[in-house]
Amino acid sequence: MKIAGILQALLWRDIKLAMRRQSDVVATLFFFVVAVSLFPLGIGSAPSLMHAIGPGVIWVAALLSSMLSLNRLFSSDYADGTLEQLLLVPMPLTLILAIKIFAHWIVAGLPLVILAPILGLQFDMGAKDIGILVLSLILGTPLLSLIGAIGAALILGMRGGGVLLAILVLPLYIPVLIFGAGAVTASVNGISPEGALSLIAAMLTLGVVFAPFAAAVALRISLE
Amino acid sequence: MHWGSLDNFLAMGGYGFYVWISFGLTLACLLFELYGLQKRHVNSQGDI
Amino acid sequence: MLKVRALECRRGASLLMSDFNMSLEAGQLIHLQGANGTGKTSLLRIISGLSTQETGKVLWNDVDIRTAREDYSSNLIYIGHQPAIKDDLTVLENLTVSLKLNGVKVDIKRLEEALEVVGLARRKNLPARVLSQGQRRRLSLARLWLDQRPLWILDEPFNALDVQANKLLEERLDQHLVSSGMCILTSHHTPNIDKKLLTEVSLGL
Amino acid sequence: MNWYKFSSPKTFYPVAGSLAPYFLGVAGALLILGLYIAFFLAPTDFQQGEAYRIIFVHVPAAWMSMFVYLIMAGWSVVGLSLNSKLSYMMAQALAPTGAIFTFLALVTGSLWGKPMWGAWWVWDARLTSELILLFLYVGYMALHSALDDVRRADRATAVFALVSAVNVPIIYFSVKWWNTLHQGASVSLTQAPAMAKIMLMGMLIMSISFWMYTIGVALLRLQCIIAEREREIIWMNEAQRSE
Repeated sequence: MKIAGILQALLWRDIKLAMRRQSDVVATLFFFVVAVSLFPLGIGSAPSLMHAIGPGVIWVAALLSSMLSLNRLFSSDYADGTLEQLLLVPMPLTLILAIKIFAHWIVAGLPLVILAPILGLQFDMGAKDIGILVLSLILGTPLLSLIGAIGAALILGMRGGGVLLAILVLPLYIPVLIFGAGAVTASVNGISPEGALSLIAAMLTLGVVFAPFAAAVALRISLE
Repeated sequence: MHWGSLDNFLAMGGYGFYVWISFGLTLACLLFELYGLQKRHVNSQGDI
Repeated sequence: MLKVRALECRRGASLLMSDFNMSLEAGQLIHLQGANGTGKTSLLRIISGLSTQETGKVLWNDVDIRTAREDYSSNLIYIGHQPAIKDDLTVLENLTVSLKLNGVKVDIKRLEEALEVVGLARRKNLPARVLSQGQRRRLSLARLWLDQRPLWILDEPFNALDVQANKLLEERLDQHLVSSGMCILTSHHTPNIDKKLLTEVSLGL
Repeated sequence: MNWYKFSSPKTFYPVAGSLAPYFLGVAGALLILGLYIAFFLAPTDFQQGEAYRIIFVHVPAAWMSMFVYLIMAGWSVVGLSLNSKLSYMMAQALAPTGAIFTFLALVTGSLWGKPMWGAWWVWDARLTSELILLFLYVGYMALHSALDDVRRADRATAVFALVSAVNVPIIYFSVKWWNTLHQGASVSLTQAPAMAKIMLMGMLIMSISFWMYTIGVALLRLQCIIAEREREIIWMNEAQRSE
């Protein structure tokens, strides 16, 4: 199958490139841990407080670290001309970007999900709540990569694009944050997190269908 | 006309400060936008 | 056959060309000439489908390339200013990936032969970041020996190449044209190939 | 009559100029009428006293802020699908006015909140959504001004307007959900007064006035944008000729 071969080659390439630049991945993870650890230092560490802020803090930090890694999604391919070549691959750009976004999630989103339980322990979460935290991140972080890809495509090649990217993308992240952190908060307070989780799942479905297409449109505009 | 006097009208039942700032700011913003556009208009016409 | 009809192209507010016409037939090479800023690269990008023109059409076998993008892309090799090489991959990996992404079956023996031709065989397992400018250019051109496609669009392919590599590329161009391929390229010097196959086109208003 | 002709910026320029004063005139007249209703015909609210009169600017401004964003998205769709420059310019011309209305909705909301809630800012669902909407407006305008190439700026902001407009209802819904989860402010500006007919009337008239104002101002700004872009082209051509 020709299409599958092309997509597989792209996925392999992006993951391999990330593995050869492990420092980037590690730095993002470290930022995640540091950012989360700052909150108790700034607010105080009474157990009731930890329960109240834990889900929100972990989610906000996940959101920010996922955003920090967005710049890598297209900018290095843009700088060395490989992005042009990707546009000329005989295949819909939407599909190509879907793979690139998936690869980005594997190297930038998945590590956050894996690390989250340890941070959950810091905030004195129970096993069930940590489970919900991981589940909400599994559903939510791909959405962050999907929405972020549109922003990253829009600001491609721009001087000082990083700040602009934050302004564009963070407001669009808000529903993900609300339902993601909301699910965990509900679980911590003994309410069923099912509603919030299914809403994130619904948004994720929408995102998977539409975001790669929007990113492809944006990318073509930016590369003219 | 239930205000009776100008003082009563301005006082707005004790909420004068909030009410008048709301309306005043709204008008000021709209007029300022018009003024700014007028200036931009003159600039965009000049020195071609 | 490639046709460009009544093309108008702008960069920002400035007009680069208007009512530009051109056609390219099998076995023909077009050498685009023009001073800096006359829109050579812009034209190549439009022809390859990377940019959109203001008005006018680019036709491949009488079909607008916008409506048959994928079919057109699979007939085309575009090599731009930047060599499209990932510093963190090895020479061999770079070549493999670029072929696989274009749906070409990778035969490792042929790959090594091509690297031999462009003089990179001994460096095949080195990361691309250690290559010089000229070697990078050779690596990106290596695709021309491995991927059979009728239309080549090359932006300054001779840049950074030494005399020997220059000759090598000219020979490859000759072969390509003789086997009824097409090519459009920009270059500071006129490529030294059979004059019957070569057409000069000058840009600039 | 050939309407298609008006989709070219050059021919639309004089049309915009001659229409704008009428819209602004109607806006002014309706504003006076609306203010008269707001201050002299509408009765005092027994619960909130006179402070509720802020509603007559707050609610129309909040409505406008949302409408204008949707209309910007609409023009963006037209622009992207027909590739018409005028549509992009229209979206660009609306953005600052929409942002001003969002800002006004926020400020008047918090001016109402201070005496009612005892705090300048409460994380009420409506105010929070307006705040996020303001971020979106700022993002839209920042993106346009950061891109030097007008063509790219037009089309990139159109994509952003579209993507974010799809998000606006989701944001609004999520903020409402969040508000109930965290037991936010119980009194909200709009639900408090038992809506008398005359109040609705006043709000409606103020809204129409804001609408007319928005159209008039957008037309004027459109003229500025057309003239500025035209001038840049003339400059470029002169520079090319003198080379």
